[in-house]
Amino acid sequence: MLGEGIVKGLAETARNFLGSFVDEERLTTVEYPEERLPQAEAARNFPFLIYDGDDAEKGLRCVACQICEKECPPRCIHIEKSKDKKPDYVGKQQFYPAVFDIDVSVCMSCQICVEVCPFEAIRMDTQFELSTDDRFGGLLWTKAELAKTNEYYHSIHPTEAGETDARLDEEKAKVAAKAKPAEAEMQAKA
Amino acid sequence: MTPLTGCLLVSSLLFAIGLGGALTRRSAILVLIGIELMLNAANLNFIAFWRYGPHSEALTGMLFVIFSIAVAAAEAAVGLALIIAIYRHTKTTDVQEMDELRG
Amino acid sequence: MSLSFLILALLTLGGAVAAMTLHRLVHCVLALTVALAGLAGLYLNLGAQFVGLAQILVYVGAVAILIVFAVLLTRGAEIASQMDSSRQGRFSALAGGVATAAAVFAVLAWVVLHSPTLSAPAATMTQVAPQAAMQQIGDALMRRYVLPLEVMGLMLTAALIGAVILALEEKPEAQ
Amino acid sequence: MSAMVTRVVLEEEESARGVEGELLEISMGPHHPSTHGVFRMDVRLDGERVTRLKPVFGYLHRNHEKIAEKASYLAAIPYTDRLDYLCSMTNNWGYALAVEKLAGIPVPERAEYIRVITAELTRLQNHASLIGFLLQDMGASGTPLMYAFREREKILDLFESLTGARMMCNYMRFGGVRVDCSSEWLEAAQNIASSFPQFLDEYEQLLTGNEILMARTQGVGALSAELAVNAGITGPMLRASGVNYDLRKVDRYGIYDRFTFRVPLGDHGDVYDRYMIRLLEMRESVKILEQALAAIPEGPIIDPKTRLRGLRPKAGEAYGRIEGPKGELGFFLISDGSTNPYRYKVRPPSMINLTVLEDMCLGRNVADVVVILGSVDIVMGEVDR
Amino acid sequence: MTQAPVQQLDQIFVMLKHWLVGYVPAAAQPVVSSLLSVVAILALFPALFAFTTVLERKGLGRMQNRYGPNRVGPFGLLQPLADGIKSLTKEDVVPRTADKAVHFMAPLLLVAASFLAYAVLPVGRNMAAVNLDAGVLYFFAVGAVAELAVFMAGWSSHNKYSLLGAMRAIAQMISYEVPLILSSLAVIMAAGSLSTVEIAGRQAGYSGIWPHWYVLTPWGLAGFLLFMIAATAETNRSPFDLPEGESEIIAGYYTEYSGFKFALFFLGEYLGMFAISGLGITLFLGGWSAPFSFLTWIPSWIWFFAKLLALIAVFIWMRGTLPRLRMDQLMNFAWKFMLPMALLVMVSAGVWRFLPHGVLRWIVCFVMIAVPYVLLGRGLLQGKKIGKRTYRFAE
Amino acid sequence: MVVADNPWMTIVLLLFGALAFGTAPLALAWLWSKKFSPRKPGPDKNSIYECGLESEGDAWVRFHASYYLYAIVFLIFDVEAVFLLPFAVSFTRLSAGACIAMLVFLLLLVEGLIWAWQKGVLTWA
Amino acid sequence: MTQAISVEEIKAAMEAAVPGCRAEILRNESPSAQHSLLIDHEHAVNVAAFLRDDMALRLDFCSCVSGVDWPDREITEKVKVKKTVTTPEGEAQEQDVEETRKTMIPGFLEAVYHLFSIEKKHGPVVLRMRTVNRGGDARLPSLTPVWRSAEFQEREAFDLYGIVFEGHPDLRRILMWEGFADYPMRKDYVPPAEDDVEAVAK
Amino acid sequence: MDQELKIELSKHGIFTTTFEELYNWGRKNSVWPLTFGLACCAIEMIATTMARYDLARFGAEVFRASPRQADLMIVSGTVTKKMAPQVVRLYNQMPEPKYVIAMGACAISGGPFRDGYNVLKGIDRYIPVDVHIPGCPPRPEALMHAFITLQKKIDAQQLTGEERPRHLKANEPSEFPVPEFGEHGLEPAQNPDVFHPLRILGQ
Repeated sequence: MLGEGIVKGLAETARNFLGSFVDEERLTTVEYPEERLPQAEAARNFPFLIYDGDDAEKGLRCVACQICEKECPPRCIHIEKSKDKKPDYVGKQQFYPAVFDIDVSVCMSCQICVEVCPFEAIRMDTQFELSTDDRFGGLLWTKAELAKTNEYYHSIHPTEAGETDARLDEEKAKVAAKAKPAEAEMQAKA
Repeated sequence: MTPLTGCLLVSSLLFAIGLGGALTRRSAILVLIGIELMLNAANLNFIAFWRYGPHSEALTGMLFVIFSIAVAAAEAAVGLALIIAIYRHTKTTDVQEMDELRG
Repeated sequence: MSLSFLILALLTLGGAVAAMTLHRLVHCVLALTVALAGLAGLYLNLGAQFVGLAQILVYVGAVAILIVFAVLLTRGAEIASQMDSSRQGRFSALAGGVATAAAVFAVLAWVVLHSPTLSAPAATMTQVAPQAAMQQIGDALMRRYVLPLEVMGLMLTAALIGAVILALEEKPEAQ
Repeated sequence: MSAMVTRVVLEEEESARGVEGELLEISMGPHHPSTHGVFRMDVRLDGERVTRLKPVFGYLHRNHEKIAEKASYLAAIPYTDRLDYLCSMTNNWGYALAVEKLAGIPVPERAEYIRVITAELTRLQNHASLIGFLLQDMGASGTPLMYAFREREKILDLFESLTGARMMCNYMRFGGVRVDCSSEWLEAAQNIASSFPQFLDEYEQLLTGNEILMARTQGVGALSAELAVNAGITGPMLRASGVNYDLRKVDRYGIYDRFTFRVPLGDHGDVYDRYMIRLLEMRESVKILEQALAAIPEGPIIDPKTRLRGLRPKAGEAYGRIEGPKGELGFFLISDGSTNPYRYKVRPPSMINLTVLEDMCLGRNVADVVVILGSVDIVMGEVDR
Repeated sequence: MTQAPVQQLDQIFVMLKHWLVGYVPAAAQPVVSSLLSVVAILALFPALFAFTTVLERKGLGRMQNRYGPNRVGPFGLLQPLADGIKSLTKEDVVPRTADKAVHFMAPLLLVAASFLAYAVLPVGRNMAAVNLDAGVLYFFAVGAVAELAVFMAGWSSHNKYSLLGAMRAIAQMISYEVPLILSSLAVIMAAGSLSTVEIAGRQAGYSGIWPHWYVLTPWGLAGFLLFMIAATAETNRSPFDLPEGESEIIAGYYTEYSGFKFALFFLGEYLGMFAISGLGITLFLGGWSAPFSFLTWIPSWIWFFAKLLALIAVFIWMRGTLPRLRMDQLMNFAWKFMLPMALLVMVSAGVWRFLPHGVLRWIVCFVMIAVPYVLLGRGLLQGKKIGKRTYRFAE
Repeated sequence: MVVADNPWMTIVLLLFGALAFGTAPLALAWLWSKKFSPRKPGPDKNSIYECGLESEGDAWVRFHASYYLYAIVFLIFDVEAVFLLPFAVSFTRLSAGACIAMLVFLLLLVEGLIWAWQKGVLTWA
Repeated sequence: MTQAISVEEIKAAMEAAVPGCRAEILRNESPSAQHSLLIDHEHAVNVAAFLRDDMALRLDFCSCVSGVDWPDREITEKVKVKKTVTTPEGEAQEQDVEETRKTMIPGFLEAVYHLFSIEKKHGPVVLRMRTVNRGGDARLPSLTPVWRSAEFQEREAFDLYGIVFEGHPDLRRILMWEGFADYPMRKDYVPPAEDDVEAVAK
Repeated sequence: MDQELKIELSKHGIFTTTFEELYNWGRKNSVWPLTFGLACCAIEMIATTMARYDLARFGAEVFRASPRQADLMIVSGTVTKKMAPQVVRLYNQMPEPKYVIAMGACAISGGPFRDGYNVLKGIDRYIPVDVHIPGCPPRPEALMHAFITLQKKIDAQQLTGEERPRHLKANEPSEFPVPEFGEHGLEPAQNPDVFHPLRILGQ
């Protein structure tokens, strides 16, 4: 019969129209600036650097090994190694990045830098409200802009951060265990 | 000048314009437009005479115009179809060229 | 002779002149519709409501569209339609046409202005607008003019068939 | 071969035409509301009838292959996301499969299950949105597309909670997948699998019986099985022409031989069949999803012996292919023993499916062209790479 | 007299006008009276247009599980104002190769033609700007001018999409004008008048609680449906929006229009839609009369606008649901379905008069319409073997 | 009665009002562009839009004859409607004979329609 | 994806069916073991048609056509050669001398066709064709007349590698614009140096 | 108008508005984007207009296919060299005032594909961009954020004075040179009127 399918379709849209007043499923809009959906814990947008403690300069985990710079598919990371060294979280003397820039206007949010980083120093941020009219100033992030605290990391990816911390603690413990006999030896020598 | 005379003068001027166009323009479509104008000039006369004539209640003039409109419309349809048909052969709507290309 | 009559007459004549003199065919058609609409206004002004509206419906709504289609179907004609006055023969033809038209108008105007029946201020001239309600027209059409109506139906059908045959392509496409 | 013959005949017809009306040359695209991105068709029209149609593309040629040849095997994965940007999961899989073939990498069972689940979810959202886009091209003012995206968002939420990104998942790795899924995630996936048929019913209620849709699509853009095979058409488009060829059945890659599902086949090969085949395929995908979700084992998610960084496969080559939502997605890799592929070639189903676009459109209406193009299901990222 | 305040409310605008006219000298009274009607039309319907655009966007939104515009002003009601200001201050681009005069006149002509149609619409009891003896004919005649405006817009732009859109639009409008006129003929035959005021007046009576609307007869219902379908096509609304079929020919005949000229096209199109819906209401839905005898206390003009809004809602509903037809299907539908049906509706309206009152004439008229409907509908679909299909599966 | 005014005056006023309604904003927009936002025509901006490409070939091409065929059929039916309207108005007072006469008239045209249908005129090419 | 028929069998069948055709088997040492057949230009179309139409093979589906660039390669090998060397004493003496010998392997362009059978559901069979050189003689016969699916992919190989497919119905640039002069997928392509001022560091 | 006075007046129920405010209010609330999708970001752009995010709430769902009726060009995705002339031409064909949002990494800088031989390293080489959104692709919310940023930017624009935006100045161009296809790339490679990049440190 001519018109039957059209009537069915009309009934369907009418159902959705009326449903939009009563059923949440039929009115799925989240009114963005005021309302937000909770972000998934795994969500990622751009990388940031983690530092422990309060001093971004001192506590930065990054040792400027430049693996991420090499592995970054779009090559948006620019690192310059420091001339001097400073102790890392286990106390070992390490280089640190004199310059660590990420051009977020190039970054493809692939998180390969995170995957390849052996020092748990770089992680993905969830911040996405970054639109700016400043092409060069606003989108080239320097070390100072990239460095964020471990607490911040915990606040955005609690599970992952917990795992990371556990791993780091384990390592620290290992180093400490290794250091103890060494110390004892030293003492013995003395 | 009475209204009737005015109407008739307008009508004859319209007729003359149509005639002049039909005679001078080379595009067959424009010739047809000229003819339409002449027909309409005649229609104006019918209406004017119906309006100011003695037996207006008979509606003769009016109905005549209605028939005339129908005839003119039919004429336009056939005329234009003719032009298109000729155009298909000669690739022109220029009456003179049509004439030259005849045969 | 009212002001409205004058304005409408000017509109009609202006449109007609434009239709006959403009260069682009589409402009001519548009001018023609102005002329025909003006004419429809004249009919309305004269109290012939039905005819005036029918004029707009048929001419502006249908005939103008028909002509426009015809123009678009024969596009090559657009350039050729210009009045090419450089050629001598062409110019004389033009002058001849205009002269003929002027002569016709002169004769007609003379007749109109000198016709005794028209110039006499007869009683009929001042009468109020005659009644032409739709019902009367309908009654007249269906009673006194039934035969012409049927003939008209026949003619319209014939025109339809004729025009279609003419406009249809000779070789129907192999679909 | 009949395939070539068709074209010659149509060209002859074109030259014989032009009796009536001039031919109007119109280019549809690259900026055109219906061309699914920056696709362009140079169309020659006789009235509204198409007498010639030349697809022009390359407006999104992003040198994917060149970039991948310069990058490491791992770094190519996020680029595959951006091939067919509606279906990053299947793209990942296709590439991972090719690398696994090239380097002989085994995949743990749990990873295979997760791959199937994500791939089928991808298929669901791709087909649903494709139908939405198709209807959009047909002039429905967005409603089917909106409903499709309503469901798509649910699937994207799922992807985001698993991989961290909505569209560019960068999820699969040679030898497995990147992160494991939680039991809550599997539950959420189960919810989608069980609620999706309802959505499909609703969708069909809205569309399938609609007389206008039927009139617009039935008999339009018909493609014969013979031509389809010869022109290398794959995916739902091939099956709509009645050819039973689904790589999930033929190659049985991954673990597809463990699931029971059917392959819907059309008889006319027209737009309506392509539409219906996709709808029916979605129902089958839901079945696969249900089975996979019920049977997913515990275990590792990635082959522990595989080096992701600095993978150097032995010199040689491999061609791996999977049944993407749009058709056969193949990756051809040549290794010269270094860390980056010597030759990296994508076999894009979208592009090859366009081969027959002109054949399907000739003699049809402009409006049909748009609908036929919509039914081919192209994504320019994949066509141009 | 409890009726008095009701009647006063019903005639409030008429009285207001009389009161206002009473203040001017007698010589100017006709002019002022006309002017008041004109101003009312010019103020009311564009306001309705503005309101409808929001309504449409919000209504479509609701059908699509979203809100639609809701931030500009309360409930997004100021959205059209913002759009208007934007359009007004937008640069006006006229293509170099365009025929500038015609390009300029086309939107004006369209708007003017759309406005003119309102002159004969009775929006309430005693509330028509003019009562023409040939009102319906006037309406169609004015409507015919719109076709020309569309052609002018498309042709003058010198753009391929525009011209294609204009040709489509004209072909569509002329094709659906025939069924439109023919389907309204049935009502004219029954009412015996071409005057819209009189036609609306004829339907104001009641049998029991049921009104004497023409839509409540078999031929009236069929005529109404045909009329509304043709009206949808005449106003280029979905599913007949081919002339501006965005996915095919960009924006159709107004592709090259920007700024307020584009807004005028929009306005013209919506005004056309209101006008033709208004005519449909007048012809078939009893004009300003209440649907039940016990509801007559509600002012007539409220009824008219309620019906108008209801029809607009149906237009929006269709737009939210249906895909677009194709050109050949559109034309086939007009000539091979609508036209024969409209002729049959006319004949059946004639038969209705000659048959005695009773069930018989209902049955006869119903059959006269239903049988050809099925046959023609089948012809339309099965001629091309269109229908549901079954699919096979490979294991 | 309000409707007792001269109808044509109202219509003419409405016509002028409608034209003014259209022109006034255009004039305002023009004024705005004079005062604040200058118009900046340019070779690219004022060229024809064609999907972002430069427009090639003429848009004013010859069109297909099918448009004309429809126009013919439409014209004939439009004229027919002009005859049908007065008939419809006086229909209630007409005899069966007159109605049959009209039916004959209709049938003549329907015959033309059927002929055109059969001839394929009503099939869009 | 098992190869129902081995490459050797295909080669034999091919040589039997198309007299005069020369085919060479190229072994693939990677785990995929997809060996390929290198066929000659003159008989390529016939061979392809045979592969497509042969009832046992029925390779009706040409899935993937890839262009590959193999630039000129220099192979350096150390060879021990006996040579007469004049000693400082002025004696001619035969001596084993280690010499580095450089052999130039001339570059060529290659088109690789991956064939499958939809009817028999087997594959892939890999066909290869090689051009004489990378310069003016980069020609190959087009297999588009046999498989329409090669149409766009061969055009792409022409566009990006500069392989001229003879017999292709419509060989134009497909991804780059007309008038583009280079073949960007070749290994030695250098993109134009744009005045590329990127914001890399502040 | 003095801001304090205005607040004072509005307390008394008197709302005042200036031409400038009305102009900006109208423009910012009626931004019609051009139907213009290039690549991956286009899908997120479409998602933004869909039910979940519903850009229509801001009155911006009227996607116009014709540049003549559009106000905003969302460059959503990679601009290739082959496409760049078309993009610039479309921009040129839009009437003033017109805005450009560069959505995603590719549109800003070529993004992950900037090493490609056919990829334009940022659309701002040819046309002025109002708002940049980083991300690959940016989430729909990010696009809405950019939209709100654009609205704020419009709101802050002045109607008169030297600070008034580009489109109100008669001598500033409204269209920019369309690059041509060269043998090896686009010519010119950039438009110095629009593109003022930073210098690399130490150069």
